[in-house]
Amino acid sequence: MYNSHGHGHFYSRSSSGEYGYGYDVGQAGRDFLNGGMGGEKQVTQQPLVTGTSVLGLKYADGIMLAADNLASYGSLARFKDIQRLYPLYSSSAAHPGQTSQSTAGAGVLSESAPNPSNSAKTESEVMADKESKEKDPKDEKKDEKKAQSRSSHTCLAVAGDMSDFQYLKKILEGVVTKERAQSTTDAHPALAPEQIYEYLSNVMYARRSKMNPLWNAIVLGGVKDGKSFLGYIDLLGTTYQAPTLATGFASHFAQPLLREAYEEREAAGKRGEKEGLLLSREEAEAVLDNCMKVLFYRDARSLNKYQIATITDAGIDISASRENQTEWKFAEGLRGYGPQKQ
Amino acid sequence: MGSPMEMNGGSVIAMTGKDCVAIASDLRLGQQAVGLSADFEKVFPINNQLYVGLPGFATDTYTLREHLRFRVNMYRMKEEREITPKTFAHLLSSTLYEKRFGPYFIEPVIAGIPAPSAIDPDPKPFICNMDTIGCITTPKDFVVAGTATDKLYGVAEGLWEPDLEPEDLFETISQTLLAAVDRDCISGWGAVVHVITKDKIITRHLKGRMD
Amino acid sequence: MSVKDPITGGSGIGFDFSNHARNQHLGARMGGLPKATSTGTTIVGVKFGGGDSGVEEGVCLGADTRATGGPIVADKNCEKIHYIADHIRCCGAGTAADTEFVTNLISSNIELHALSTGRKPQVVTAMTMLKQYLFQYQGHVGAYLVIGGVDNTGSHLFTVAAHGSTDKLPYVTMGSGSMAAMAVFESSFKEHMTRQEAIDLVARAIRSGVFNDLGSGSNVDVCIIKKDKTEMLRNYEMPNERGEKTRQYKFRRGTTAWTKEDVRSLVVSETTTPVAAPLAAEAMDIS
Amino acid sequence: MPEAIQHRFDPYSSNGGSILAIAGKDFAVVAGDTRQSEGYSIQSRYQKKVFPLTSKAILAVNGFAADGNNFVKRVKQRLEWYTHAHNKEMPIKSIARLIQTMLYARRMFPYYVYNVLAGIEEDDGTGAVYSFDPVGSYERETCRAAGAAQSLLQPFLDNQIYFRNHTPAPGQPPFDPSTHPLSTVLSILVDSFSSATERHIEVGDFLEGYVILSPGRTSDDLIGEGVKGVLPEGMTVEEQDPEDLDVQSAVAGKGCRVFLVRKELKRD
Amino acid sequence: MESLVASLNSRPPHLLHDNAEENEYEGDASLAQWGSSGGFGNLMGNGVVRGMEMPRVPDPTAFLSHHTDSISSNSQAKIKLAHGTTTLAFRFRGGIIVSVDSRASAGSYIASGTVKKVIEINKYLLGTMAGGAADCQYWETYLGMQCRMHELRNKERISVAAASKILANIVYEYKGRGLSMGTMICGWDKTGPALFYVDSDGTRLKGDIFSVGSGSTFAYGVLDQGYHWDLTDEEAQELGRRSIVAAGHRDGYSGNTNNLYHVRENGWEFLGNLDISDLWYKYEEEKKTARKEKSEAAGTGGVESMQVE
Repeated sequence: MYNSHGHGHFYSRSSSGEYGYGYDVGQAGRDFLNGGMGGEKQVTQQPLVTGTSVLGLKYADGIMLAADNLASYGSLARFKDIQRLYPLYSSSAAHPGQTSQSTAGAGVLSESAPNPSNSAKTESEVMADKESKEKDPKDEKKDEKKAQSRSSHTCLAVAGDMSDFQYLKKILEGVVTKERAQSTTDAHPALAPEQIYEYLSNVMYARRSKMNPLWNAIVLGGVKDGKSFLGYIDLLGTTYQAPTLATGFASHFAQPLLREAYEEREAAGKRGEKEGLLLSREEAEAVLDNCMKVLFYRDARSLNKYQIATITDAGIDISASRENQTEWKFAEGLRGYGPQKQ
Repeated sequence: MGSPMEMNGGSVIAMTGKDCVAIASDLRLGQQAVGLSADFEKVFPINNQLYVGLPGFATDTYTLREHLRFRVNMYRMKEEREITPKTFAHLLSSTLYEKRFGPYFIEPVIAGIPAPSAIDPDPKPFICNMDTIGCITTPKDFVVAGTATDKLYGVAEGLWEPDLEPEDLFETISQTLLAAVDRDCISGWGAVVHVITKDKIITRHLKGRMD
Repeated sequence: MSVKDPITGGSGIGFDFSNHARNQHLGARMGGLPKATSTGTTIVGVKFGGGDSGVEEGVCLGADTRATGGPIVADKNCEKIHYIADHIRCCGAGTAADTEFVTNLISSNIELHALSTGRKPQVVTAMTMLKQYLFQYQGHVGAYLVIGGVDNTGSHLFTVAAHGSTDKLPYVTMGSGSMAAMAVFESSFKEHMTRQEAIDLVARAIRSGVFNDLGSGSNVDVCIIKKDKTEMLRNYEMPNERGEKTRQYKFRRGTTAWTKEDVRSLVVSETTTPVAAPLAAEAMDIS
Repeated sequence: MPEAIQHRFDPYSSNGGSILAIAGKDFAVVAGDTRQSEGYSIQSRYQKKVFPLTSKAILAVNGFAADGNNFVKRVKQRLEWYTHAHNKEMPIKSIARLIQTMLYARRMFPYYVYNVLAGIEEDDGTGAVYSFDPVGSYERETCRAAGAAQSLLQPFLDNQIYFRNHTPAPGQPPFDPSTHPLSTVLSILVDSFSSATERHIEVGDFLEGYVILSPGRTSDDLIGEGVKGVLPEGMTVEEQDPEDLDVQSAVAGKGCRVFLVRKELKRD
Repeated sequence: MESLVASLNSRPPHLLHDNAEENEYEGDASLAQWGSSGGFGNLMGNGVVRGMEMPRVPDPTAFLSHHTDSISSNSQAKIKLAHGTTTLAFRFRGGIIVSVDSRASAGSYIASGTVKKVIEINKYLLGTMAGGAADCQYWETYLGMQCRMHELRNKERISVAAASKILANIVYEYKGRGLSMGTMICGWDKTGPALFYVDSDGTRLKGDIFSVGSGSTFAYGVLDQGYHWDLTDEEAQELGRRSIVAAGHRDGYSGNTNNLYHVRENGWEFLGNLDISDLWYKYEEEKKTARKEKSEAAGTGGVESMQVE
């Protein structure tokens, strides 16, 4: 009844290369049938089409998330144009209930058509500039006003089973739609990232408690009224917040780099070498690019084609897919694994 | 009771002080939950200023003690001198590693003061412990072994201070051992402490809990 | 002593399996044998210099200093960079005893080899000896090694895994912190680094393991091997020293109740009574 | 039998760390480290394990973080309902019983959580510590350590708080655990956690917790001028505004004062 | 076997009231939860835990034993519950003596040395605790509520037989689902002193002498040797104490302190909490003195014989 060649959590691959999903469709098909028709509800599952790990980083203007565009089918690199960044909710005083991206639903790249020369980037820079330069006591009232504004933006980066991800999108869109409906008729406070996070963690925990988990690891980033939030949720309902986050494989490879960059920048700020304690937009992006490169080098289920979501007070910006310059030159000089020379 | 290591129970600890070392063990011998004996010493003298503690599987405690007695006597006869703590540690380590794939279930603890020699006229107190297959650890403060290992580490890490005089070291090691074995079902039933200094060895039996 | 090592064929060297049958029986009866103490670890190696850089080529090895038994720290400052020969060193991860003994064994075999050939041993020789030995034991000897050194054929860096497979790369990592360390290498490795650049990179890789991998911790050991000089920088960085405790924990003497005391004095007090001439007394040396 | 279901989804995980609570004559201290880990990975260096429930009761949870957080959430919900129904805070004694029944309701699918509840007893103003096993067996104690490093912490407390195996000096009265001054308790707290950090890989990063003072008790030994050299070095103490405690402040009991204490631990 | 029993159990109690099947957040805000209900707001009238959540797996009992050490002594289980005990109670002319130790262990770690293993159900009834600490505490507390209900309904105290039967019936409802409980219900009713043994299999036995727990064999040894119906109060109390000391001494999972109760016609009396180790040393001293006196009386000059132990 249960597929016997599951390997526990999909994202805890060991570095020894021990990894192997069967991808014979026959077995998968039988599982599907069992789940659908068996007298007992199927409570066991294993992920089939999966996305590898995702990253999140807090920086000066807000949050950045990163995920590559691959959905694997076992060891097969099956779909190479999947967007795993999901701009869930955006509400600002000017345009309530609108995301900077066309809609929240985007699944495949062609639908979302991200625009690299977007306005959000300049907007946020302008805002950041304003904040740093024009701040004087008189502006405190303005700040207060701003705090009451209804700018709130939340974006997800999702690893794990893609069908569960799509189901999650469905239920989250339901929540957001209900929310929007209310906000059109009412002076309704915007959904804060923390609130969406709380909801999502309740959903994930409830599903694990039913022994029927949504097989995902999610990094949720958001900014509300200038306050940024970054949190992690997984299939067990485990939650935690930290200024740098990485799921699965990236928690081993990227998290050390993220922490190092974050802590060094903080230390530099404390020493007074740089202003503020957080990475700038450029610095943060460089760190994420670097992490995605390292992950491409070392994660066999990754792809050198990824996107970065930038969440600021101004909105959510999902970058166009990009790739890193990779370096393989050193390999030319290598011969064999031992005494071999030429 | 997952393994032979928890069959008989028992714990050993050694600590360094100022020009002295102390080694102590509990006295319980059990058959799983049932206490059988309250005078099962796990610490044995190798020579005047060198003691070894052999907690673990009781039958191996005896086997290894006899084996070591043989090896040390042979060493004494061949070399015409006493074995130093460090040499003894390596002798024991290779004895254990020889049985890498069929180990003795013993985690030894060694404590001693080397005799002054021409090379080392003012030798430092020596302690070490090793795992069941002979990997030596030689820290400067304390070593522990046996079924109360976790508890001993926790208390010793809190109570140990550098440069304790023999009488203070006696109090610290005794309090550490008693506190730890009182939280372990299969260690306890009294304890014995040896404090080794340059000119004497003080052995005391502690009044420990008997439950 | 009846059953001898199947590989050496009972020649008296190698492992002694005499307890094996007994232990299997005990394990089956009591539900599981104890797990051998293994160590989470971060060990790394990197090649530097060489090429057209004008920097003398060499190898830089690094290791953390934590040894663990389960979740407990068994040793806060152990040495994981082992001596093989003057110009060859080997970092060990995995089962602590295995790394210790396997490097010792190869070290002495390398010394014998050098004596019998009259040449300075090569790094590949040590590497080959290690892999052949480990392969024989099919992974049961749980040593995961990074071996590096400089011989007259240049600088060399290898990894050896417990099953006997080896790898040759300009930068390598092993142990539970290998991924944290490799992330640093993958993002910052350059060819032909200077000695100091290599040390800095290695220390950074080890720190990455120390602070992100729970199996690794305490201090950073570094070893630099160049053609005619090997520097062992033990505790090159000590970022995790314990601060002062907030209280004194010395006890009042007499706190612990005891029932029985035995004091054995080691001072041999002899009174010498001159029996014959004073000369005889002088000859009686009691030391 | 375990093999038969091994391949199935395991709903539990273990997230390391430890918690500790000590009750005094007219105060209670409860704290935990803030590291959350899984396997050999640190998930977060700063994740709370200690949560104020009312103005005089604080709950520390340890074990599986998801269960812990959800359990705290539900306890808080029940306490809020109680407050609405009775217009008062639930006394700590009753909170303890509530926690028992809530844990036991999951007897067949347990919360993998070790709870330690600390605070001030309503009737006599004494410090109280209640400790629970995962399915709700509980007792009131003077001190309790729980979590990954409980076996390292607890025997040290037995020795330092309970004075186990201590013979009093000749002519001195027997030791009494309830007489420890607050500064001593905080010292022991800090040293026990720095010791556990040394020897347990899952303990570290920060020590964070609360001190609750009985109504009318002086806070001179906790904040102000006189505490320098009395409190552990590097420990910060902040008085908590009941408003910030995320409890039903409208009906918060008068008089109990709550302080947040924090200290850095090693990060390796 | 346990799963077989579970499958024969036609009405698993947790399903009787489980209307929260599709509710993401277990239970709803009923009046019982809003009010106080003595903390037992989630109990149904018949004592079944309302909405007791079961893991949604084919074999919940196997699930429980895989993750906890409550049924099997699964030492690998993550969730360690409190265990280990020696408890005893016996009837004699002067009432009932109840004597217990106070140790709770998880694996070989002594989780607590101060457990109250005698649960004071009401002024006339005591229950003891062996096996799963939570099971005993919870259900015996609940039993106290039921006994009070009986008093209110019937204007008379419940008999020990009836009280013990309530408990037996509750745990029988859960048979095969992993409860672990071995208890003695002790009290004085119209029939005089009454003593019942109830365990989580649903066994309920009336008797004069019971001892339950990992150290019970040692306790029985002392108990049987010293017991007869006509013991004086002092003799009986001392016998109860000595039996627990013997068990605490020999059994690794018992010990720390002894709690002693005496049930008489006018209710139970708590006779104190004494350290088992101190008692052991005291008894050893007494033995030594007695021997000395004996040998002096015999005029042998007091050659100390080898001490046993």
